[in-house]
Amino acid sequence: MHIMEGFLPPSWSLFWTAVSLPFFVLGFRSMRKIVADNPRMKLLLAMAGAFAFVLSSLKIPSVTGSCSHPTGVGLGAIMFGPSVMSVLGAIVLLFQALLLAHGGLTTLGANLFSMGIAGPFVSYGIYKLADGMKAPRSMAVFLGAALGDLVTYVVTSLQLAAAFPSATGGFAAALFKFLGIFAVTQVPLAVSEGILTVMVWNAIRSY
Amino acid sequence: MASPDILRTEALRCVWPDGTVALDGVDLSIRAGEVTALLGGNGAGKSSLLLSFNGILKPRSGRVLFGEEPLDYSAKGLKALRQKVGIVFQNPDAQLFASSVYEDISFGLCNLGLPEPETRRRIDAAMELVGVAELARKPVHPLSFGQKKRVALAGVLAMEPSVLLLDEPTAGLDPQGADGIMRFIRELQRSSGMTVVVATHDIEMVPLFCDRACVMDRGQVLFEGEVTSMFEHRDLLRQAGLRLPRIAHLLEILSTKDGFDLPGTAMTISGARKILKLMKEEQEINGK
Amino acid sequence: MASPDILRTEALRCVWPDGTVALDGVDLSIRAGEVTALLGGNGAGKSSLLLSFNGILKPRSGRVLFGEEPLDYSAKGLKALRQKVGIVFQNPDAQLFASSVYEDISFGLCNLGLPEPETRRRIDAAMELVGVAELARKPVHPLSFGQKKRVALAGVLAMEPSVLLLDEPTAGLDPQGADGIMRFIRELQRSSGMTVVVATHDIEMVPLFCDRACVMDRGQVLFEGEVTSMFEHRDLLRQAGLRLPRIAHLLEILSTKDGFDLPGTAMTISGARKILKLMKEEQEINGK
Amino acid sequence: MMTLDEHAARSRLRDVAPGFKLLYALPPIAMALWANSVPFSLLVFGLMGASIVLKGGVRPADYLRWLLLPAGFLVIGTAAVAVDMSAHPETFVVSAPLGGANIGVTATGVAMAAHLCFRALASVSCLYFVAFTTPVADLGRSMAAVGVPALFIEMTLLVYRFVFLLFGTASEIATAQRSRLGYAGTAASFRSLASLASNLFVFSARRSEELYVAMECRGYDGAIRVLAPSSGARQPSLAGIALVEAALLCVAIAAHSGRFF
Repeated sequence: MHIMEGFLPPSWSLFWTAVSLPFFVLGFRSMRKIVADNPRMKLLLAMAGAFAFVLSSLKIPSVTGSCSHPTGVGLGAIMFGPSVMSVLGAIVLLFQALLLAHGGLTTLGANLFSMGIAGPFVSYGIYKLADGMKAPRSMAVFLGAALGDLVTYVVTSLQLAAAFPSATGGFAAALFKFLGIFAVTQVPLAVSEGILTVMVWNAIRSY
Repeated sequence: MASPDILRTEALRCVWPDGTVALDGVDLSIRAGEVTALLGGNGAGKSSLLLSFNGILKPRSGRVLFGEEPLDYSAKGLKALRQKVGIVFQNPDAQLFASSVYEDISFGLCNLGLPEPETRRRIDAAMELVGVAELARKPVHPLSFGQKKRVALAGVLAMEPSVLLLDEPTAGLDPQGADGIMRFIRELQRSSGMTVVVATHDIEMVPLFCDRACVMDRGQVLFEGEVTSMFEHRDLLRQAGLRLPRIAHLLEILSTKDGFDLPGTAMTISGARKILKLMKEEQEINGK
Repeated sequence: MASPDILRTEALRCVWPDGTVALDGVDLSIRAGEVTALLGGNGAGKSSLLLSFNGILKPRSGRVLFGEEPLDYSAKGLKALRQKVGIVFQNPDAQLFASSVYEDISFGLCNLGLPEPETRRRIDAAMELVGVAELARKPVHPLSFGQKKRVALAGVLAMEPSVLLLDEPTAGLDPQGADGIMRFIRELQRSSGMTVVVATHDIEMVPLFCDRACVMDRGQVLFEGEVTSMFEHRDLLRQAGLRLPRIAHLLEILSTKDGFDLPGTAMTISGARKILKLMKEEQEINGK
Repeated sequence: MMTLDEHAARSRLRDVAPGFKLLYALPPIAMALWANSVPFSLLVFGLMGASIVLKGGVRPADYLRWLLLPAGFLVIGTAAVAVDMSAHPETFVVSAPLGGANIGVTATGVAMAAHLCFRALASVSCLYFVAFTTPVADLGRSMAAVGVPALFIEMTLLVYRFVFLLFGTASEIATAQRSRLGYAGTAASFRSLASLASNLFVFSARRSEELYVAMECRGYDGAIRVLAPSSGARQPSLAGIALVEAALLCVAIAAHSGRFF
């Protein structure tokens, strides 16, 4: 879920930009090192970014029947590593804002944190953790992708709750509210994305 | 014998999402059991017409009829339609998506929800037919271009459609490969009575393998009729970015510019032989 | 006048990373200032040969010579080579990468490190030459296939190479588009003396636009010589998955099977006209 | 519906140097966020809408259709801000009991939501001004002018080209799948989507290799050097833009300090 342009107050807009910046810088450094070692990686990474963009514009059927877009964070993080994803995520979010009117410039930092940083890092962490615990590879991919998807929505709810605390119950009540709207409805879609990611992962590995 | 029309369009107008007019008032009939060539330059609307026959491109106005019924664009109607009207696209890389040849050919059948033995029987039959049986267990992407085209064709034939739509079936193939696939299609139409529509700008193969032709330009139909009569409208061909088959062109120049007294015209090598032999015989008779 | 050889291969053998033998002992000379056709079916090794002329595909054994020098595969040597030997790929989508037409055409020149005014002059000239000047500021993706092909060509011509390698330049174009691009290339070679190598399986255009031909099959050269003499080796053409141009085929059958007494052979319409006129005149003389 | 990319390519303002367009449209976003005032938001919204339609030449119907796109988020988001829960129904202007608690809206909640809604619309209209008038390639060039690292710009512009390349291929694959009943039913849809995504991935890996080879043939050595088309760009009056911005700023300060609303 992209927070739309103008939705966050300036202080929170700056705050999330500041929080995302170090991850972006680290990711950018690692990307610079990757392309310096091998010039063809520049094209491959750009292709990966475009792939993430196109993937996130597909409509996936949910297990409950409705449709939504996958986040693609799980697949991206598992295949390219979470730190590169923060740079590719920034580019993808920029284009989503400019070409599709999803998200915005002043909310780029906040959206990058939920979709380009928190989602991929959680996905990757869970995938590695499950893999390390000798869980079947498909299970690790499923958990990584599904929870990565869910985390992006939890973080978005958190960001909105922090910016717009409830007049009656403060941050906690607001969080409860936003989680109810944006994250709980997302559970079946997260399951769908998990299943789909496992299917894609298996297909790609068979090549 | 005039075959009944199996597909028909009436004042069909289709517009792409970006506003480009793809088809601009197309009235066209496809006869059952014949091979019809859709001719035209790049961007004439040939592919759009194939897509609208298959229900993929929906009309802005006008309509498409299959048999005597207008297309039913509900999910159920489209499922029934696409089972009967199969389409093979130009680029095999975009239509082979499973990891092995066998799996790819099974794709449409699995979506039909047929029982497994029937599915397997049809897959085997289709692979046998197009000659890719020995590739069954191979992955798709290292295949040669010609093999991929055949696998794509098998995937559609396995669904046993009554109408086969082919978008530039010879594009990218070398002369022998192109000839092979067109011979195969002609054979298929003759033996199974399948209706075939071929979108192409390869004018040379039209007199060899097609019964009827439709010349398109900028979303409109310039000509529709027998292949033999099409070449009397050479101005329309040029307007559509095409040209005469070389043999027809030679015969035309011989009779109009070089003073040859040809007893007819022809588009194929065998046709030209007949005409030139006739001419020779007449000359010999006159000479004697 | 025999032109000097500008590119030569000696027992060239190249193997793809997956182990497929791409070129298997190729000895071939490309003459300066001529248009040479590399003919062969799909997978014959034409594209591999082009890539080895450009230094992309490195020989497993044997060697490639440019002028009289063996290729220098150091970074510096390749840079110098690629400035002089340009290649246009079959699929423009696999070649164009920049966000606008102008920027894409500038890429090769910027890598040469020319001063900006010279770069701009060359870009403008190349765009003018291939007729894409009005597209300069457009992004690449909405262009038509034919326009993309032209832009890809401009990007290579801007580098002012002395040798132009073209992989299937007419593939995917309709007859008028194909004719247009081949006329353009012929014109370019005539006016600037550029050496051109065209890999193709479009046999019809060879007698019209090429001086020499090389027939390849399975990584080997079956024939190398003048286009006119190539057609005496029709068995080699068939072996390579090709066929005679239709006009040549007609004349062949007329003289071998139909008892026509033809004073020569021809591959083009204009050639056939001459021969048939000659035949007619002789008959009239004999008849009188 | 025409894409924003196509709108930008056809815009009457596309020849205006991109820096000026950014200078015109970006500061008002910051002002609108800071001022947090409904009249100021309406002013910006009106100004940008007028600029897009009257100066940019976008048909009002097209612009409205694009404005509806973020409406879903806007409605749900602002409603979520306005609505609250509490055990004490007296804090609400309007409320209804729900389980043990009450759900309703407070006066502050409504005010906050209204401010938010207009602020967001104003900012979106500014973003749209940029998107409707400025091709991505031009934006890349202006990023270079403000010191964004070259690698980031290169990546951005490559992604831009590749996005359309992959979109084309994805839609070809999806069409071929649909023609073989690939989306008839949920199980089939999952299978089709998975094979679409994996094929697209394999395609993109292969295409990036082909592009690398083609670029190597033109002397690629790791740095992507290109030359932008010589700027036939119109340079509008900087003073004019400064004047508009200054006027907006004055109104924003006035609005923020409570002179309005």
